[in-house]
Amino acid sequence: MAIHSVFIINKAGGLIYNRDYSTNIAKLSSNEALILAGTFHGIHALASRISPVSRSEGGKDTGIQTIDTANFRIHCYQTATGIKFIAVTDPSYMQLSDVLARMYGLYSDYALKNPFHNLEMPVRSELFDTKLQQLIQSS
Amino acid sequence: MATAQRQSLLKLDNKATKRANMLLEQNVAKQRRDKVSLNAFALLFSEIIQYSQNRVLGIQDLESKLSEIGYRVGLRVFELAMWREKTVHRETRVLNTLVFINTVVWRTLFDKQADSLERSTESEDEYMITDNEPSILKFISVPKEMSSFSPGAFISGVVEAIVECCQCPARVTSHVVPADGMPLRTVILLKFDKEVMGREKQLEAGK
Amino acid sequence: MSPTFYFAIVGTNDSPLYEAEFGVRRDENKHLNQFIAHAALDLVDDAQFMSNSCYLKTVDRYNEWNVSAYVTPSNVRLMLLHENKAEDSIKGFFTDCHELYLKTLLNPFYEPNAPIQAQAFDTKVQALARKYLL
Amino acid sequence: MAKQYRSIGEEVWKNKVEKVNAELFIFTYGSLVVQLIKDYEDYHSVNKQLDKLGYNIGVRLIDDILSRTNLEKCKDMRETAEVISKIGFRMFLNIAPSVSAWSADSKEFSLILDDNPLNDFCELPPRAVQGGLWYSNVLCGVVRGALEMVGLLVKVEFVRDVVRGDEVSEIRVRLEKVLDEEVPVGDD
Repeated sequence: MAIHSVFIINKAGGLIYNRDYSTNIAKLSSNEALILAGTFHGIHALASRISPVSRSEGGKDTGIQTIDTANFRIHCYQTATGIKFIAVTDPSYMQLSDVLARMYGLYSDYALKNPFHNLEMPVRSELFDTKLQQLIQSS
Repeated sequence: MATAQRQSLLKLDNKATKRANMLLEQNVAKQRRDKVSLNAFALLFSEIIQYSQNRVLGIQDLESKLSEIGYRVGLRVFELAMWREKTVHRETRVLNTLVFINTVVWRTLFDKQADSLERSTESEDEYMITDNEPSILKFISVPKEMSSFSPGAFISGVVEAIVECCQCPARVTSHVVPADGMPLRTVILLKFDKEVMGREKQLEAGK
Repeated sequence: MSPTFYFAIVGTNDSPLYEAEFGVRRDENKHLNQFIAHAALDLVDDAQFMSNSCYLKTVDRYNEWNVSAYVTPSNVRLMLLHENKAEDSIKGFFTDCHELYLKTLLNPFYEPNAPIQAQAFDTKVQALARKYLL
Repeated sequence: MAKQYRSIGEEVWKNKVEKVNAELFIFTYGSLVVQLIKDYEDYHSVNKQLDKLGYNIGVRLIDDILSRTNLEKCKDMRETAEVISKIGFRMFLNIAPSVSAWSADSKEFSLILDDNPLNDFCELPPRAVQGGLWYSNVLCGVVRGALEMVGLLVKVEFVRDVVRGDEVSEIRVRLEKVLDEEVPVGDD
C-alpha cells in the first residue's frame, strides 16, 4: 500500500483525524502528531501569504500542495472552508488530489451528517473509519 | 374594536381562507413533488437528534422524543398512502396491517420493501420488521457509550401511528442489530395489545 | 317535501369533529340527529371488522331515518342521516368528504381529533352536499 | 454565468446526490416545527430555534456542496447569490429560487421562493400568524451558516411568506462583513 497515513486538520489548525495505514512508517506519538498538524497549518498559511501573484490578482494561493523528501511525499488538499486533508505516500505518487477530494466527500457524509459529531472535536465515527479505509485500500 | 383593526383582521381572515381553499383544492392523488436529496433529510434528522438530545436525560427519553416526531409523520403518511391505493380500503387485521406497512409504506417512504417481516418465535403477539440498511440512517455512527441507542426510534414512531390507525395498537420499539457489513440493521419490534390479540382470535373463530 | 340530511365527522375518540345539516333545516331535530348518529357508532364498530371497505352503506335505521357510514383508513367515521337511499350519490359524497378530511390532516398544524373549524372546509362540504345529495 | 451554475446544479442533482421521498422530508419538518411550538410555546423563540437549527445545518451543508462541485471562490455577492440559488437550493431541495431586488451597493438581495417544499401542506393557524411565526425559518439559518464558513457574515430573514397569506415567499440576505479566510500564522 502506498498511502501510509492520513491527517485531517480543521480550520483552526487542530488535528481532528489521524490514521496510519502501513506498518512501514515511523509511529508518531499523539503529541508529535498535534505538533505536526499545528506546524503544517502555520507553514501552509505562511506559504499562501508570501505567494507573489495571489494578492495582486485578489485571489488566494492554494498554499502548500506537496512536500517531498527522499522517502516520502506529503500531499495536502485544502477546502474552501479551511479543512486540510493530508496524506503521506511513497515519493512515486505524483498526484493524489482525486483521492483527497473523495476523502472530503466521505468527511462531509459520515462525519458532518453524523448527529454525534461535534465540529470542534476529533472525528469519531466507525462508519467514517471503514469508508476511509476502503478508499485508501482501493487507491 | 377600532375599524382599522377590524379591517386588518378581516384581511388576515380572507388571506387565510384563500390559502385554506388552495390546500383543499390541490390534487393529492399523485405525489406532486417527487424527491429531495437524502443529504437534506440526513442533515435535518441529525439536527432533530441533537435538539432532542439536549432536552432529555437518557437514551430512552431520546428515543421517545424521536418516536413522537415520527408518530405525527406516520399518521399523515398512512392516510395518504392509502388514499393513493387502487382501492381505498381499511386494514384492521394484524397481519394485513403489517404486510401493508412492510410493503406499501416502506416503498413509499424508503423506495423499497422492508427486508423481512417475522413473527417472534417466543410470543405470538410480537412481530418484527427488519430493514438491513435504513437509508435515512445511512450516515449515523452511534458512539460506543450510547450503544443501546437506536436512531430508528423515529421509524418505530411512524409504525406505531399506523398500527394505531388500523386499530391494532402495539408497543413499538426499535433496535439496532448489526449484521456483517450492515452496522445499522434495524429491527422494529411490535408487541400488540392484549385486546388486539383477543379480537384477532374471535375474528379467526367467527370466520 | 325536500330532503333533509345531517352529516357528522366523528373522531377516533367518538367526539364530533364537524357537523352540518343540509336541505330543510328542522332545528328541533338537531339533538335527536346527534343522538341517532352517536347511537349508530356502536353498529359501525361492529360492522367495520367484517369488511375492509370504507363505505359501510346503511348501518342503522330510526323511524324514517337511515344512517349511512364511511370509515377512513385511520378510523375517522363519516356519518350521514338521510331519508332516501341513493347509495351511489352517498358514496360519492363520502369519498369526496374523505378527501377533504385527508387534506386537512396533512397540515402539520392539524391535531387529529381536533374540531375542524375552517370556513373553507365548511364551504366545500356544503358544495359537495349540493352536488351529490340535494 | 447564471447559466453555468444552473447546469452545475442540475448535474449535481441528477447524478451526484441520493434522493429521498419529498413528502417524508416535508412531514418530518412539519413535525419538528410542531414539536418546537410545544416545547417553547412562543413563536419568536420558535423562529430563533429554527434559525439556530438551520445554522447548524448550514455550517455542515457547505462542505456537502463544495465536496460535490469544483466551485471556484465567488468574486462578489452577485455570484454568491447565483450559487446559493442554482446550486445550493437545487442540490438539496430541487428548487432554484429567483434572485432579485438588489440594493444599490450590491450587498443585499432577495431570494424569491416560488415553490418552497416545506410549505406544501402547511396552513398556519391564525394564532401562529399573529404570533409572528416564520414557518420555514430554518432556511435563513442554513444560508447564514453556510456563508459564514466561507467567510461571509450575512443577515438573513424572511420578509414575506405565502403561508402567512403573502403573495410570495421572500428571504432577504444582506452581507455584513467579509472575513479574511487565512488564519494568521502562529494563531494556535
